[in-house]
Amino acid sequence: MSTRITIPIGPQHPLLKEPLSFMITVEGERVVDSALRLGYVHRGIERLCQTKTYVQNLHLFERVCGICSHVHTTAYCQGVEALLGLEVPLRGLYLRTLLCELERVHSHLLWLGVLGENIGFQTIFMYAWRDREIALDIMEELSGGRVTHSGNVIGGVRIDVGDAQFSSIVSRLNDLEQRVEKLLGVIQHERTLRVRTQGIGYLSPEEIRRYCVVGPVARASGVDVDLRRDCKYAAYGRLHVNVALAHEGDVWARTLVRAREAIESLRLCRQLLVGLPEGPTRVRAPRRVPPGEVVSRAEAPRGELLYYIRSDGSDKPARVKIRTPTLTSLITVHDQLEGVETADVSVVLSGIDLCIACVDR
Amino acid sequence: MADLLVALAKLLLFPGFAFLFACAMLFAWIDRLVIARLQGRVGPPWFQPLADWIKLMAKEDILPTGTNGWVCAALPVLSLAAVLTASIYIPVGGWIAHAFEGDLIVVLFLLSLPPLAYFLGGWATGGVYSVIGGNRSLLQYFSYEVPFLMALCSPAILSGSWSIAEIAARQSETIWGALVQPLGFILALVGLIGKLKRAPFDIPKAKSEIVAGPLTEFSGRKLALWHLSIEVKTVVGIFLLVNAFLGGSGVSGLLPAPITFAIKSLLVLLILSVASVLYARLRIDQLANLGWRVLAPLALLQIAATVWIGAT
Amino acid sequence: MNIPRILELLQEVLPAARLEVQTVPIDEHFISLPPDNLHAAVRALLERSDVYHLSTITGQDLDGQIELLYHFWQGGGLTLRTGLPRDRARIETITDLIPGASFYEREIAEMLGVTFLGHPDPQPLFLPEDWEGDPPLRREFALPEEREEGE
Amino acid sequence: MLRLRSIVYLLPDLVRTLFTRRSTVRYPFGPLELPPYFRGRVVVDAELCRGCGACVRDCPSTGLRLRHDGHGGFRLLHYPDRCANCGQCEASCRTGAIRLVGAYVAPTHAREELVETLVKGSGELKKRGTSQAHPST
Repeated sequence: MSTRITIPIGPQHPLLKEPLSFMITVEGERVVDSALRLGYVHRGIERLCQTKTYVQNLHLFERVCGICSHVHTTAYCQGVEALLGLEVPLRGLYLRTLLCELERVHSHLLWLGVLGENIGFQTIFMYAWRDREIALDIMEELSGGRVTHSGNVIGGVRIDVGDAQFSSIVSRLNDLEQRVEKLLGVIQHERTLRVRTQGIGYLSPEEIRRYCVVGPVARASGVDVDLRRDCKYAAYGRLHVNVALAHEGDVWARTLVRAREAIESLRLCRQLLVGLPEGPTRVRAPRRVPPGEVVSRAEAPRGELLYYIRSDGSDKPARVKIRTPTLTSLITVHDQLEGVETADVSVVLSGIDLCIACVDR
Repeated sequence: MADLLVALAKLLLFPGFAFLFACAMLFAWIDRLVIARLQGRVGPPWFQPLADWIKLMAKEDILPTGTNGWVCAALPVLSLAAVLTASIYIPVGGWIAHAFEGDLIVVLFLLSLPPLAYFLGGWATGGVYSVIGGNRSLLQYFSYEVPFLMALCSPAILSGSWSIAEIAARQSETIWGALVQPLGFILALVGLIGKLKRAPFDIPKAKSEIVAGPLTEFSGRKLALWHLSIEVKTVVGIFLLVNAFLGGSGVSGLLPAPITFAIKSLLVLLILSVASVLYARLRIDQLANLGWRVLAPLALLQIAATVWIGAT
Repeated sequence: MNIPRILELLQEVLPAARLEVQTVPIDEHFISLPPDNLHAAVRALLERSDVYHLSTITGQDLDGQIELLYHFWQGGGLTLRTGLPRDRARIETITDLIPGASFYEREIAEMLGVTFLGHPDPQPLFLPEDWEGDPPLRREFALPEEREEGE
Repeated sequence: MLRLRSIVYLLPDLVRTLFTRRSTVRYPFGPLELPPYFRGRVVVDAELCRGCGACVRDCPSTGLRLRHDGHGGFRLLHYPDRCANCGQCEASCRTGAIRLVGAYVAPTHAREELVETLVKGSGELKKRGTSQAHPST
């Protein structure tokens, strides 16, 4: 059969949790071309933030993404603090890092669930999201919000861990770790899941470098980058981060990397809680920021997140540029899709962990 | 006159439409509940399938422009009619409505009509997803149908009769087909999952790939009829398997026949539910591979073994 | 990241320009270049140093010029800064060297009205096809008034 | 053996799940637990509020407004539909008057309910506020 059909995937499609448009041209069941269109959830945040104060922007940037909200404010606060020359108390840094790591666990589990749903593996979806609830509960208990935590402020954090919470959180983290280990076992051994994800969406290390891909997608192809270890922002300088790597470069390897990362994050969480230093959690920050510019990077669950902040001395930023990690992986989708079966389009798309609200901003 | 009334009652009440409708709703609920419990969820209340169905019946019926409304309306009716007709020849709980030598063939033929209607439904509405789903359903049909037919041949060969009632009776007197031919039973189960397009073989209606497959453009009453025909087909398929492999309603005396039959049917349903939460959806080429490289040779082996057993 | 070494390298490639390193907080180093030399500088970075990762390209509308910042990262931050005239904002694309820059360039093209010469697919990425008016990140583009509450 | 196990890998987990507690609830028929620090409805302690406007200034979603009557009296208005429940007002308040409590804001059809008067302060309160040396807005 050589007739070509164009299948629209999006802006509304059960596969996509957020709007984005792929026009996929297929020949029989094989994909021959794809065209990407973004901007369906473009909110103009980069322009809007110029009209709001640094404090208000904190909450604006938290809403760039609905999954990795905390790491956005972390990168932003880090940048503004550097411009102000503020020294954040150690306890504040630890708590900030704690939320970052919990968020990574929650994001990776959410992603695993979405992958399960997209390959028709309902049970994985249910189990992953059930277990993710534990991470969400802890975050909600700490900050009052499930995904928009409002945990960060310029100069520290607004949350604190009391002695009463400490032991309960640690025991729940242990429980969660066992559950994630179990999910990892499913990923490693379950036949149908492997059959569906292995060998799909292959990216070579050279392609990763050429397309400047970051995060778990890069690590699954054997490119060893992790800003938590390489950049040592927040409290990561005091932790030892084991970077999860895989060399297969397919969707299965990405699954594996993310599950291992979630386990590593839980280990880091416990380490952070045990080593939590005493002291204040924040310092007061002035409202006006001296002129200057700063590039702040952080490792979001999906990879390198970059904030460029330029201040003109007023209480509003002159320019904030946000580069979210998903944008880098989206560039590779065209290459990954070429020659795959129509049925595997969903696997490829879930493999890169789409976060379209992040991409569009 | 009385004959006509009895025939009408058979057709409309038991084991016809009303009974099968009730069974379909019950089975759909049990299926959803079991799946929910296996996944750690609460699951729906008992009336949920019925409520869903009534809601669909009440919804506005929309078709894309340029499609033939009559064809689109006829296809789900055809599908439903085929499975309802098939059900007449299947003994339920010791009750045999109609039986003749060779009714197994008729039932198998009638059960292979709905997939064709399903495929045509995809082509009649003509959306991109519908057409791809239709093509897939046909491909899938070729993969599971042959092993399924061959698997169902072996109990017939073993009992020396092509009548479902006869096979069931013979088995309840001697030994269950599933015990003599476990391989045949498993093959028939796999074939049934493929026939019912249940997970993990829900390839033609894979949500994340092609929305709802051939049914994407259907809505309202027509969609409700499609759903009903699929749910009734589940019931009929399970009844068929219970008769062909589990000895039907069993030896009289031990337990009342309807209860034995119900327990066996629920057991098969449970297996289907567990299978649907155990696996990820396969790709169509993987299913074709499975069907032709694994299931079909195994089914042949099964038949050869049955013939050999019968000869000795 | 060995900044003196990179500065030396760039100076060697671009003898006409006077290059300086400006260091800002969080280990980031800015080097300003004339726009015509940018392509050559990126090529030199890729071919003669270990820098390969382009984080992103930032565009901003400053007084009198459109400024482009090419953020690289290799164990530390390196940013190449270049300025384009507002009325004739054109620069050579670097997608032939770094294919991953494609989306960043497309975004800047539509948001700031910069033309990237030689870009293989210069279509809008975020904005609708029928977008009319100024590029949204230019100063001319007026934000709609913030809505007042209707009591 | 491992190959065989991989065919029914999830089965033990499924059976275990069957006998553990359900992780969903019959919402809205079942109870929903909220953690103690849940950021829900915005409430203000009228005794403490001095009408300084720090919350209004910092609110990122223009969900708060301060209305002065010209005689030193003021009204603090809250728009639940705009509120993002971020808790910035709570953090910005210098007297600790604003809190976000663990209660949902119910959806409404009524337009009037989209504006909530949190505090109605008189001139005296305002004076007391200024005498304690603060507002800067």
